[in-house]
Order: sequence, then structure tokens, then C-alpha cells
Amino acid sequence: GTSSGSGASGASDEPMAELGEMEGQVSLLAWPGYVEDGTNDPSVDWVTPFVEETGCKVTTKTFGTSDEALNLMKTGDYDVVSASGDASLRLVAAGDVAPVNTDLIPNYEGIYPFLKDQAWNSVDGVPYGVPHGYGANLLMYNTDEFPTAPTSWDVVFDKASEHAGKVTAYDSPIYIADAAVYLMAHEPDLGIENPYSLDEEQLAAAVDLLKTQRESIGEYWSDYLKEVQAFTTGDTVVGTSWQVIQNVLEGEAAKTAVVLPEEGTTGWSDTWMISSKAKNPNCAYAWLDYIASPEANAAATSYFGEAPSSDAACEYREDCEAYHAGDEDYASQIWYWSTPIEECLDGRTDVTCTDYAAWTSAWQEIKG
Amino acid sequence: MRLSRPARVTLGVITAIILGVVYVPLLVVLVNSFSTSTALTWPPPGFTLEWWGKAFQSAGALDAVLTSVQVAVISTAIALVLGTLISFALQRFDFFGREAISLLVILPIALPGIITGIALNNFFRTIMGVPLSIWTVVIAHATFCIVTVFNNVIARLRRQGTNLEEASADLGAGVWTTFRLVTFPQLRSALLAGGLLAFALSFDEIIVTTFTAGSGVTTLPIFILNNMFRPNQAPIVSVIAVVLVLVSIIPIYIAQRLSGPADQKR
Amino acid sequence: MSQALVESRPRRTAMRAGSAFLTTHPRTRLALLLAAPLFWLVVVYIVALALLLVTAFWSVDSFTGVITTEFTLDNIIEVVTGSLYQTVTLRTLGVALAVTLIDVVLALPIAFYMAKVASPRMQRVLVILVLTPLWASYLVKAYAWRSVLSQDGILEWLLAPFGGHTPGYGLPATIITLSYLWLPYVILPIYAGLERVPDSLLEASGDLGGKTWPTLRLVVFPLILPAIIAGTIFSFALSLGDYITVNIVGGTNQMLGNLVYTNVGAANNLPLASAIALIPIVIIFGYLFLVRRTGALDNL
Amino acid sequence: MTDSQPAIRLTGLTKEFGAVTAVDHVDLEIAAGEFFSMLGPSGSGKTTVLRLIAGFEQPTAGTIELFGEDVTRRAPFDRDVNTVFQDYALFPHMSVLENVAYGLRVRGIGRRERTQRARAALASVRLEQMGDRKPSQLSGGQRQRVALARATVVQPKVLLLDEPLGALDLKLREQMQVELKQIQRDLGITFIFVTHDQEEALTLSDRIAVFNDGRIQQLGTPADLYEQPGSRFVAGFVGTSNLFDDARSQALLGRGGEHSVRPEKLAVSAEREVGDGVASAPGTVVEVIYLGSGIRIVVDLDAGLRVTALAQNDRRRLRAGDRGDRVFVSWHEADVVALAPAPPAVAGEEADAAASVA
Amino acid sequence: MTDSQPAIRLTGLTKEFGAVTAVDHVDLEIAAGEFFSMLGPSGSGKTTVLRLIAGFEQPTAGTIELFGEDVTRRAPFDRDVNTVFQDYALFPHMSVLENVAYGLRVRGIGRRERTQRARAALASVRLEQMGDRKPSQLSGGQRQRVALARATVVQPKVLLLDEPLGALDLKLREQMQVELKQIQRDLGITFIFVTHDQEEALTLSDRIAVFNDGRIQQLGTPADLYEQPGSRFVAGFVGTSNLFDDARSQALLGRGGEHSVRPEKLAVSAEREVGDGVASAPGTVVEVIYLGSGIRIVVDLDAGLRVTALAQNDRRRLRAGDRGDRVFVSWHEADVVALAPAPPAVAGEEADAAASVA
Ligand SMILES: Nc1ncnc2c1ncn2[C@@H]1O[C@H](COP(=O)(O)OP(=O)(O)OP(=O)(O)O)[C@@H](O)[C@H]1O
Ligand SMILES: Nc1ncnc2c1ncn2[C@@H]1O[C@H](COP(=O)(O)OP(=O)(O)OP(=O)(O)O)[C@@H](O)[C@H]1O
Ligand SMILES: [Mg+2]
Ligand SMILES: [Mg+2]
Repeated sequence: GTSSGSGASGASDEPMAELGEMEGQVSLLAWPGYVEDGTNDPSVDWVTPFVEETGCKVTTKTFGTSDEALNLMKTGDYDVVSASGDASLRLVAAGDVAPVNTDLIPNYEGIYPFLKDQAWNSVDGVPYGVPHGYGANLLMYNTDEFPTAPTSWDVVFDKASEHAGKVTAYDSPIYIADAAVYLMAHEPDLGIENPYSLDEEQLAAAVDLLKTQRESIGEYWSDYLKEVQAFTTGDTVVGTSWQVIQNVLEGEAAKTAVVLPEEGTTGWSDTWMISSKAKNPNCAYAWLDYIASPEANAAATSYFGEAPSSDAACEYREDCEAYHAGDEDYASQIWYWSTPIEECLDGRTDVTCTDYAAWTSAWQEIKG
Repeated sequence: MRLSRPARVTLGVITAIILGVVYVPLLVVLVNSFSTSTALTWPPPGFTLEWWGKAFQSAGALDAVLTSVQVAVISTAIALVLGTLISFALQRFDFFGREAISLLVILPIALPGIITGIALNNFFRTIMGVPLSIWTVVIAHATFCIVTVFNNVIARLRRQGTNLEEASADLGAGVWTTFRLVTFPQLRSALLAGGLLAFALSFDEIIVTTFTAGSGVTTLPIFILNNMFRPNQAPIVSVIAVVLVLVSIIPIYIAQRLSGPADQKR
Repeated sequence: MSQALVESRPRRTAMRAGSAFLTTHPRTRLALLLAAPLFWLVVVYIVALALLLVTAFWSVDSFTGVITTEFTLDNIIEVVTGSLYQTVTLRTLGVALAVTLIDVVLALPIAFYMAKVASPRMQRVLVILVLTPLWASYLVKAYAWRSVLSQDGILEWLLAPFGGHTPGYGLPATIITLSYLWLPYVILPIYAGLERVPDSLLEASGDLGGKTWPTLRLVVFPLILPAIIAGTIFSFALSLGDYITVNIVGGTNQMLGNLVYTNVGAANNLPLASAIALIPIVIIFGYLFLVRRTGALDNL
Repeated sequence: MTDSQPAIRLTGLTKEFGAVTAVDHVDLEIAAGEFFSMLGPSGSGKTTVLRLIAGFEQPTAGTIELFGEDVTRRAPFDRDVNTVFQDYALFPHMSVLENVAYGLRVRGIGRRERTQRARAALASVRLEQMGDRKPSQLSGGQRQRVALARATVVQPKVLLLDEPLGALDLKLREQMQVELKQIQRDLGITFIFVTHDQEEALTLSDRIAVFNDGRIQQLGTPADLYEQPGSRFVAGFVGTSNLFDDARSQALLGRGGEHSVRPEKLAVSAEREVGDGVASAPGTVVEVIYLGSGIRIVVDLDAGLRVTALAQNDRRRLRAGDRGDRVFVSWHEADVVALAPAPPAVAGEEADAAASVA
Repeated sequence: MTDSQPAIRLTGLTKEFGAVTAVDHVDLEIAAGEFFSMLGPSGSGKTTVLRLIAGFEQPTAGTIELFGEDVTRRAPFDRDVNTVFQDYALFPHMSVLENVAYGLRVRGIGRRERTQRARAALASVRLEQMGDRKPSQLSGGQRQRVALARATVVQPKVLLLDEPLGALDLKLREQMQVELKQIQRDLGITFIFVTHDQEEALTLSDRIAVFNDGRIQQLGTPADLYEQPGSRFVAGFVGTSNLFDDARSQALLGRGGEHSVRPEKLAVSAEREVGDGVASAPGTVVEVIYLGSGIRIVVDLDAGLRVTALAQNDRRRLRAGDRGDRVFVSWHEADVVALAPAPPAVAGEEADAAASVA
């Protein structure tokens, strides 16, 4: 990708050259479930070994949406953030995160190559973080309602009305990309090349599709619990979901299954990034290295329910298969979340694309 | 009023039904805390004591409770002082702007929490440049808790008049002695009632807290919210809620006893 | 007077001198009383609020999220003219009014029973019963309602034999849940208001031939109106700003709180969020202004 | 005094509040048009009897009849009695006129007519100008009159008044006493009047029931009660009395038992008075108290009893003696009242017993 | 009556509440050891004067001296006066003993000593057994005595009492009057006593100031005020009076101006009484009211004036006449009091004026 990086402040443009003394503490901003120190469940703990190893005390703040993370990073209170693709570029652009010197991170080696140097974690080949885990937004369905597995997203778009009131969708502007993925396959005339790079017309088409969809939506979801409940009770029978939710539902003996439809899908690949105003850069580098280490990475991604960032990590997990870890084919069907910006990501220069703000207000319009 | 028997019975039945309905969701929570389902599905597929065990081992939950208690205690204390001062000023003096001040006290509770939240967030971070912390939460909570103390204390002052204080001064006690020996003991139950409500308000506040809590400050509602986004934790939250309800009966009961039946409950 | 015990005045210490000064200088006393709380409320709250409102006239760089402090009316114009905002405002107002109405209707009989029928002992028990649900966390209760209102939930199970159905997730569910959450806040002031109505007035009405209903309508209701309004301030204001409950049980609906939240939390557009926040602020101020005359503000 | 059809008949009326027996088997008949007072110390059950009659409380036992009709189980709004409350219980949110019109309004009488009748009732208590005020804008005496107008406008057969003048100050009370009596005469309504002020009861009433401990101690006309108190209690409660116990009665009156003499029946003079049926005893003046209209003289009799005499402040008694003066206290044999033994007293019977002795 | 060093000296004392002048240029001296009463209708400013003396209010103008010391600007706790409040203002959260010991406690007197002295004070009001109770467990009269003990235990030079008996019922009030007077004599403290009950004021006081509209209308001993009221207001407020306006005075008394005669100075008889200085007028009995200790007879004089006479209920007046009887009302010339013209009255001067006429 080519990003202007206009907002980056000069001072932190350069990655750290070498490591120094550990500061004794580090402050993390992370998705819930990414940083567990055993306080919620004594058996879930990969922070304590880190603290013992490095002497860096860890404080954590969790966020619910990428946008919240973005906001919180502006405070400069956090050294490290786990950013999804819909936040990472904005963080870079705002100069809130610094490039990382991967040489200082031994575990960077083992990470899947297809996760490295991507539009959502690097700018002009300069890495701004270390990939953590990734996953796909899957189509979940109720096996009673769908005796044969659907193969297309049309069950939540063009055929959504068949299950009116029982369809769900992810509650975020970034969900517009899901519609774009669907349109890419079904409305080739629109010429969508990249679901995160939509011009006005393409966005309008996606919005129309979503507005139609809304009439059939029972509710939008953004947290596990809501989704799990809805599928267990049958309030929802079809919609986007995550592998981890399917795992939970299996535990509940709910009649659900997930599939990656033929159109492909969106997904996330999260990246650990270091704040440009980090007060504890050495501990931050230590964390980035630690969380990329097979054992820690396995623990964290397994708990959260996503594929790990390296093959080595799979040795510590039994469920790598379910998440298609390392399956490059599978991974290639995923359009990882990235931030839509005016400069089209697909390389078009004759039009300006719609940016995230436009998506946000479009999303509010859609929900009405 | 001596209502006719049918009227009394009807009223009693209506009250019982409404209160019954009020307790249905709480019952659901209670049942869920024993449910094997992690998704709080109904009816529970099976019963287990696992969550109760886990909840009491959950250091995070305990920490969150402690943080909440800490925040609630400090902000209640601040609200008690500020609320009492304002009540005295407004009840004992007549001055220009009195009405404006009483409106000002009500405003933080009357305006939606999200507005208070973003206003304070913006104020602390961008204007004052102070990092969010537990203290910013305390400041925010104290602000909207003032009103509960204010209302209780001013109602008491209104009813009580200045007689006892005059009697004390008359017998030779200075301003401070009078407050310590006469005024304060008279206000105690009003302060208790107001303080209890302030505590409850702060303890369960989530919206303003979301916007004013610094990193690592996890109050109980935030902990619960986080757990909604975290797999396999939901029933622990039910356990916490059940425990809170049970524990809360004690202070409410004490406050009731102290304030007497004819007393102001708010 | 025969004993030599004639009391000398208490010793004059600095404290007593201060006391004496305060006693004879009421204005100083007032200033001392008001200084701290006013400082707090004005500096912390009013200034923050004012700054937020100022922000509504600024704009934000959409990509970097940096606020540009140049005066613009764009946000205000968008909020005033945008059909989205009108729809959501009306929906929110409708929900808040419905919640308020339901709460008052539910609170009146309970409060009346508590204040005027129940024995003192029962009264105490009822107050505890009303207050207790306040301590089960807001979120827990909202999720409990999610469970109750589900297709598969208790409500369906209870209503199905009578041919009824749960309303499912949506605005009715939001109204039910919010009414539930704020009910204690409405009961308490009404109860306190009723306690202040002397029994003798009710007796006088009965004595003059007023049956139960005329007595309630002509005597009780006008007397507790301020207390009712005080209760409605809670249910109305709290509903107006809610965005969490509607998220949990509201189906696809969004309210003003969601728009503010999305704009500040998700879109990082504080100026627009501030502009939207103006809507509930205006509504609440309007409401407070309307009810100010009734003396409701003394009854909170 | 009782009619063939009494306005009120209480039979065995009893009210218990938990362990407290507030009203204890009261039998009473009040004639139509009578001004009837209930007098007694605090807590003697007067208010409770009134509330039972009005229907605010349900009796534990006994019945209440109104003009021969049993109303024991009727709701207050179904009884033809109205109450003037001690604190007036005016509706604070209504104007004076609305207050007065309330009883008509709940009876479904149209606005025109009820306004007219309420105005007339206000005029009868001389408050025609005050109709638009709120009760809080009236003085105590005015409020009292509004309460009266409100209770009388619906033309009840019986009006119950619970210490209606208790909250007024002395001058105003005296004035209102006169007005009350006037209104009762004009309207011809039966008044049942509760008070603990014996002077008020004596001045206003046709008959008085003296209550103590939930029972009627004595029932009779003011003169009956005052001149022939049936018990030590009544002698002490209705007016003041000089009480002679058994021993003193023997010594001074020459007969056994307990006796009472009213202060105004005692004359104090420097010389022993003689005359038919006149007795006297020597003593020393202890205290002379100026009362304005009279002078109270406290004398320690040589026989070892302190008595109080009351002398009117007129030409005849200009010199009442000074502290320490030796005087003679004299009385007429006929003014000495023999008291029945103190409690237990049975209501009603006592008055007769007392009368027979005197 | 005034001493070289009065206990209290008020000079030009004025208090305005906004537009209301509650106290209007009051000058007053009260001697040490005096039992001084302030009497007047509601709203006449009595309480305000008391609160000014106690220091709860700051005067708008004028000074307050206590034994020659100017205390106008002193805080209440720096003044050697104590107050007994109308509602007693006992601290409800303290026991009776703690209440009484309070004044000693805030003076820093040790627990042992203050308990001892508080006990002694309680004993002086005969409540030694009640020390451990809470005020709410006492009856009205007992509370009143606790308030008295609490105020006197710190041995103030002046005790202020604001209608201390107003909340008690009649019987209790009479009893407490006697006790109050006793305590005042025993302690020798100056009492300033506020009441609107003229009988109470007459019975207890050495001197009385009659207030109206924030001013002193008349100042004097009980007998001064009663026998020689200086104005129509005082004649009407202190006791009851028969007032003769100018025309009636001309007709009945044979001289101009306004005059007043007390009811007990009027005699009612079937035949015209004759004698030195005795005048009489014929009339018809309108009403005979039985008061117990006396009988009130209302007579319409043929001269067109309604007068009230009071006859003591003793042997001499057994027959007072009935309604409609023709009677003669007679009085002694010396009992007719000439009144100064009504307001505007200037405090103090009037009493002298009245005296010179009588
Ligand atoms: N609602 C009640 N509950 C319990 N006890 C009561 C109640 N009402 C009255 N009593 C008791 O009944 C007795 C009689 O009370 P009541 O009010 O009739 O007396 P009263 O003669 O009117 O006295 P007062 O002169 O003080 O008004 C008292 O002992 C009182 O405590
Ligand atoms: N704090 C106050 N503010 C305004 N006006 C007052 C205040 N206190 C007293 N007044 C007014 O001053 C006047 C005198 O009142 P004060 O209480 O001294 O009368 P009072 O003689 O004690 O009457 P009462 O016999 O009713 O107690 C009244 O008109 C009263 O309304
Ligand atoms: Mg009573
Ligand atoms: Mg007064």
C-alpha cells in the first residue's frame, strides 16, 4: 500500500535502533482476551511468565471496538496496542504509532510470510508492527433452518427476507466491506476491486444492499455473548460470525455451523504496534517479541479464538485445523480489515475513494 | 385513608404483581449463576456450582469490586461534603442565584450520562491534559452524586429548622461545636440515606465511567462489560450480581432502621 | 446563686473568635459554604460542558482524527437537517416518554400501597424490595431481560398458553427493559411525596363524601404531582441518554446515545458528537424549564 | 335530654389498638340538635370515639347508629356526618372556595350551583372576600372558619369537631367560641365537640361527657358536672377543687368520706362569719395572686390543709388580705360535695350517685 | 422598678424583615431578678425581641445592654442569657441528662462535675429519675422542665422564655405556672417571659409590657394594666372590657370620651341599686352563660349598648336572672376607666396618661 503518512510526527518516524534497559513496566491496550493474567480465570494466564521473564509489570486496558482503541491511543498513555486492520493505518497516519525494528524481535522470523508486509501493518515496506493472529468473518447458520449448508452470502443479502427478523450482521461501519465482497461477485459491473476501496457509486450500491438487508435483520451484534445467546435461542438463524463463537456454541450443543462462502469474506489480522509516544519502549519491544513467541501466541490466539501467527504456535494448540492456520489458500479468500481512505487502496487514481468517516455516516444511515 | 377492603386488596395485589415481575429477571440471573450454559441461555441446560467456585477465585472480579468500592467510597465522601455544604447554603440563606445553583446541582444527573462522559473526557484529556486515572472517575462520579446527598440533606434541614442549633449556641457552643454535637447527629440518617444512594449510583455507573476511567482502572461494571466480550465468562457475572444483591440488603436494611419509617428514603 | 459556681463564659480561643465572627457575618458564612461546591460544579462540570458545546462548532480531520479548531456550523446544520437525526430523535423521545409513562403508571400504585396502606413493618420490607434490584448490575439486568424476552425465553413460555408472544428484540423490548431499570428511581420520590401527604387530608376528603377515585384524582394526585415529576426527571433523562440497553435488546434500533457514542467512540468525531449531544441537552433543559414551576426540583 | 330517635347512639363501643384499649365499652346517646362535648385528659380516647363515628376507624366491638340507622360498617363517605379537623385539613392546592365546594363537587353538583352554595357558606362564616385565596394565605382563625364552612356546606346531620380551637391563641379562641355556638344555633345541627379545655366545654355545651382511660367518667349538663362532680377525678378535672380527704372531712366538716369544695365557694375574711349552714375555719394567708377579674387566695388552715379561695375583683372584696395575715375561711354546708370513691368508676352511674349524695 | 444597673436595657431597638418592621424603636429596662412578661397578639414582635436579646437575630438599629455591657454585636454563645424555647428544642439524640449537661460540656467542664451538676439541676425540677430517658420518652410537662433545667444549669443572668407553656394543655399549664414562679423565686434569675395568654401574664409577672405592631403599648404591673388600661387596645387585650364610646359615655356616665368597665365590676340585679358613687342602667338579659366558677350575663341596656357582667358562682349570686328578664346593671363610678384616644400610641407615655385620668 501507499499511504501518505502525513500526520506522522518526525521524531518517531525512525524505528528504534537498539534495545536498552527494561523500564520495569508496560502499558497495553488490547482486545479483550488478548492479555490475560489469570485474574479472570486462573487457568488463563500468559502475562505472568512475561513479567517473570522481563520484570516488566503489565497494566492493561481493553477496548470494544477499533475506534475506541484509536481514541485511547491518542492519549499517549499506552505503550502498545493490538490493532486490527481497520485501525492500524489510521494509527500510522495520525502518527500515534512508530515503525518497528523487526531485528530487535527474534520471534518475527517464524511468522507466516503472508501476514507480513501487508497494507494493514506496513507502509512502504516499513513494518509498523508484529502480526498477532487472524481470522475470518464466517457465515453462521442454524442447521435446522438450513439442512444443507449455504454456500453463498446471498442468504444474508438477496435471500435474507426468507428469514426476516432472524438475520444478524456485525455492528460496525467496516461491515460495509462484507457487502462489497458480495457485490464484487454478484455485481461485477460495479468494478469493485478491493472491498476497502469504494468510490461513491460503489459505496452507494453497498449501502443500498445493506439497507435492504436491514429490513430482515433481527439485530446487529458486536459482542460474543449477544451472538451466542441469539443463536442458541433461535432468535437468530443466520449471519456473520467468528470461529470462536461456533466453538462456544458447540459447547452449548447448539445446532449451528459455519462456512466460508464462495464469494470469499472479510477478516482480521491483528497487529501489535508500539506507540510513538511510548514511555516504556524496551518493555514494549519485549512484549512484542514475547507475544509472537509460539507458546504465548498459541495461548492468546487460542483463548481469543483465531488462528495464530506462526506454525510453531500450532504445536501448542490442538485446534489449529479448525482455524485453518497457515492455510494460505484459505487465507487468500480473506479480505483483511483495513481502513478505507480517500486514496484508493486498489491503486485507482482517477477517483477518490470514500473514507472511513463516510463509511461511518453511511453505517448510521443504514441503521437509521 | 381507610380504603375499602376491595380497594386495599386490589392495591396489594397490583403491588405484589409488579414486584413479582421486578424479581423475575433477578431470578433468571440467580438461575443462570448455576447454569452450565456459558451463554446464559434459557432454560438452563444443566446445573453446576462451577461458576460460584470460579467467581470467588477470580482475582479480576475481586479487583473490580474493590476498585468500584474504592471509587464509590471516595466519590460518595466528596459528594457528602459538597452536597451538605450546598444544602446549608441554599436552605439557610436567601440570595440571588439560589435557583440557578439548585438547577446546577441537578444538571449532572438530569443530563444523559454519555454527555457528562464525553464532556469530562474531553475536559480532562484535551483541555487539562491530565491522564485518565481512577481519580478522574472519582471526580466524575462525585459530580453526579452530589445531588442525592443534597436532596436528602436539604429535605432534612427544611423539616428541622434552626431551633436545635440556636439552642446549642444559646447554651454557649460555638459554630464548630454545634455542628459536631448537634447538627451532624441530626443529619446522620439523611446523610446515610443520601450516601447510600450515591454509593449505589456510583457503584453501578458504566457510561460516564467508560469515558473517564484510565487504563488499568476496571470498575465492576467495566469488568462485566469486558466479560461480555470474552468467551466463557458470562455466568461469573451472574454470580457477582447475585452476591451483590444479597450483600446490598444489609446496608439498605441498616439505613432503613436508622432513618425510621416516616423518613425520607431518597 | 449562692454557690461560687457562677459560670464564666467559655474561654476565648481563636476558634471561638472565628465562630463569633461567622455568627455575626452571615454573608461570609454563605461564601464559605458555597466556595467549594460551586468551584467544583462550575470548574469541573460547567466548564467541561461549555467546552463540549464549543467543540460542536469545530470539525475533525477524518483520517487522522485531529480536531480542527475553526468555527463551522456544518455539524449543527447536519444535525438539524439530517433526516437520520430527526428519525432517531423522535424514536428516542418516544422511547423516553413511553418509559416515563409506564414507570409512573407502575410506580403510583406501589408507592401508594407503600405509603398509605402497608403497615410500618411492611413499609420497611417494601422499601428494601424496591431498592434491592438497584444493586444487581445494570448490564446484568439488561442481559437478563434479553434472556427473558428471547423467542425461547420465560416470557414466551408464560404467554404462549394464552396465545401471547414475546415482543422479541426491538423498541418494545427496549421500552420494557428501560422501564424496568428505572422503576425504583421513579417509585422512591413518589413514595416520599405520598408520605408527605397528611392522612388527615385523605380523611377529610372521605368525610366530605369523596369516594376512593375522586379522592385520588382531586386530592392525592395534585399534591404529589411535583414528586411524580421529580421521578420522571430520572426515567426521562436516563432513557434519553441510554445506548447500552438498546444495543442489548433493541434489535436493529439505535437511539441518540448510540449516535453520540458511535461518533465519539467509533468515528472519533467529537465535534459531530457534541452537536448531536445538543439535542438531548436542549430537550432536558426544556423539560426542566417546564417543570421548574411545579416545585418538582425540590422533590428529587 | 335524649329524644325518641337520638342523632347518635353508641352501644358498647370498643376500640383496641394492639394492647391499648383506646375506647372501652362506651354507651352514649346524643340527641338531635344538641351541642355535646367530650372532655378529658390527653389519651383518654376522645379523638378515637370521634374517628369511630366518622368512620375513619373500625370499632373492635359495639355499634354506631345514626338516627336509628346502623352505620358501623359504612365507609366515611357514606355517613351523614362531617368533621372539622384539629389541623383543619384544608386542601392546600385548592382555593378557599374550591375547598368549601369540594363536598358538593364529589357529589356531582354542577359548577354553577356548587359555587353559589359555597359562596353562601363562606358568607355565613364572614369570609366572602377570601374565596380566591389559598389556605396558606389565611390566618389561623380564618382557616378554622373555612374548615367549618366546608364541613357544613353539605348539610350533615351531625358535625364532629376535634379540638377545633386548640391551635388558636387565647383571644381568638374566645371569639371563635362565640361564633361556633352561634352557627350551631343557626343551623340546628348536632355538634359533637372534643376539647380538653374545661372552660370551653362548660361555656358551650348542652351536655358534657368526661372521659378518662377510654371510659365515660361522668355525663351531664355543665352545672351537673361542676356543682356535683361524681368523683375525685371529675372534681379535679372540671374546674379546680379543694379536696378534703376522710380525716380532714371528719375534722372540718364533721362527717367521713371524701369531699370537695370549689374555691369560689370559700370566703376569706378577717372575722369569723356566722350564719345558717355556714361553717368556718381559721388559717394563715400563704399567697395572694392577682388574676385581673379575681384574686386567688391560698390559705393554710390551722387544721393542716391548704385551700384556695377565689374572690371576685369587685367593690365588695377590695381588701383580700396579705401574705401572713390571720384569716377565717368560711363556706356554706350546701356547697360541700361528697365524692364517690375514686376509680373504678362506671360511666353514667356515677353522675346519679353523686347527685343523690348532694 | 429599675435598678441603677438594669439586667437588660434596650435602646431604640428596631428590627426590620424586608418591608416588615417586626420591632419598632423599643426602649425598655428590666431590673435584675424581675419576672418580666411580654404580652401581645400574634405577630406583635414579642419573639423577635427575645431573639434579639438572645442574639439569634441582629437588630436593624438600637442597642442591647446586659448589666451595662453592650452585647448588641455579640454572638449568642457569648451572651450570658439562656433561652427556653417554645417547642423546647431538646436535642433528640441525647439523653435527658446529656441535654442538661450540654451547656457545661461546651464550657469544657469535666464529665464528673458536669454530670453531678446536671443531676442537681434535674433534681431541682423533680426529674432526677428521668436522666437516662430520651426526650421523646417524656410527656410535654416533663420536657418543659428539662428545657428549664438545661437553661438554668449554666446559671445565666437572664432567662428568656418564649411561650414555654403554649404547647401544654390547660391543666398542665396551670400546674407548670406555679412551678415556674417557684423556680424563678428560688434562683433569683431575671425571667423574660413571652406569652399571649393574658391570665398567665397577670398571674406570674412583676411587670408586663403589652406589645402591638412591634411597639410597647403599655408597661406596668398586672394591676396597673388591668385596672388602668391606657388604651382601647390594652383594655380589650388584657382581660375583657365593656367599652363605652363617646356618645354612650355621655348618655350613661355623663361625661365625654371613651371609657371602659370590667365585667366583674358590673352588678346585675332585679332592683336598682343605690349608694354613694353607684350608677345604674336598666336593660334586658340576652344570654346567661354558665362558666363553672362564675356566670357571665349579657345584658342589652335600654340605652342601646350590649354589656357583659361577670358574677361569681357563690351563695350571694345564686339567681342571676334568665334570658329576657328585665334587670338593672349597676357599677361604681370609681371603676369606670377613661381611655386615652386609641392609636397612634407611643409606648410608655400612655400608662402615665391613663393613670392621671383615673
Ligand atoms: N392509631 C393508633 N394506634 C395505636 N394507638 C392509638 C392510635 N390512636 C390512638 N391510640 C391510643 O389510644 C389512646 C386514646 O387516644 P386518643 O387519640 O383517642 O386520645 P385523646 O383523648 O384524643 O387525646 P388528646 O387529647 O391527646 O388528643 C391513646 O393511648 C393513644 O395512644
Ligand atoms: N425571619 C423572619 N422573616 C420575615 N418576617 C419575620 C421573621 N420573623 C418574624 N417576622 C415577622 O415579624 C413580625 C413579628 O413576629 P414575631 O414572631 O416576633 O411575633 P410574635 O409576637 O412572637 O407572634 P406569635 O405570638 O405569633 O409568636 C411578624 O409580622 C412576622 O411575620
Ligand atoms: Mg385527640
Ligand atoms: Mg412568637
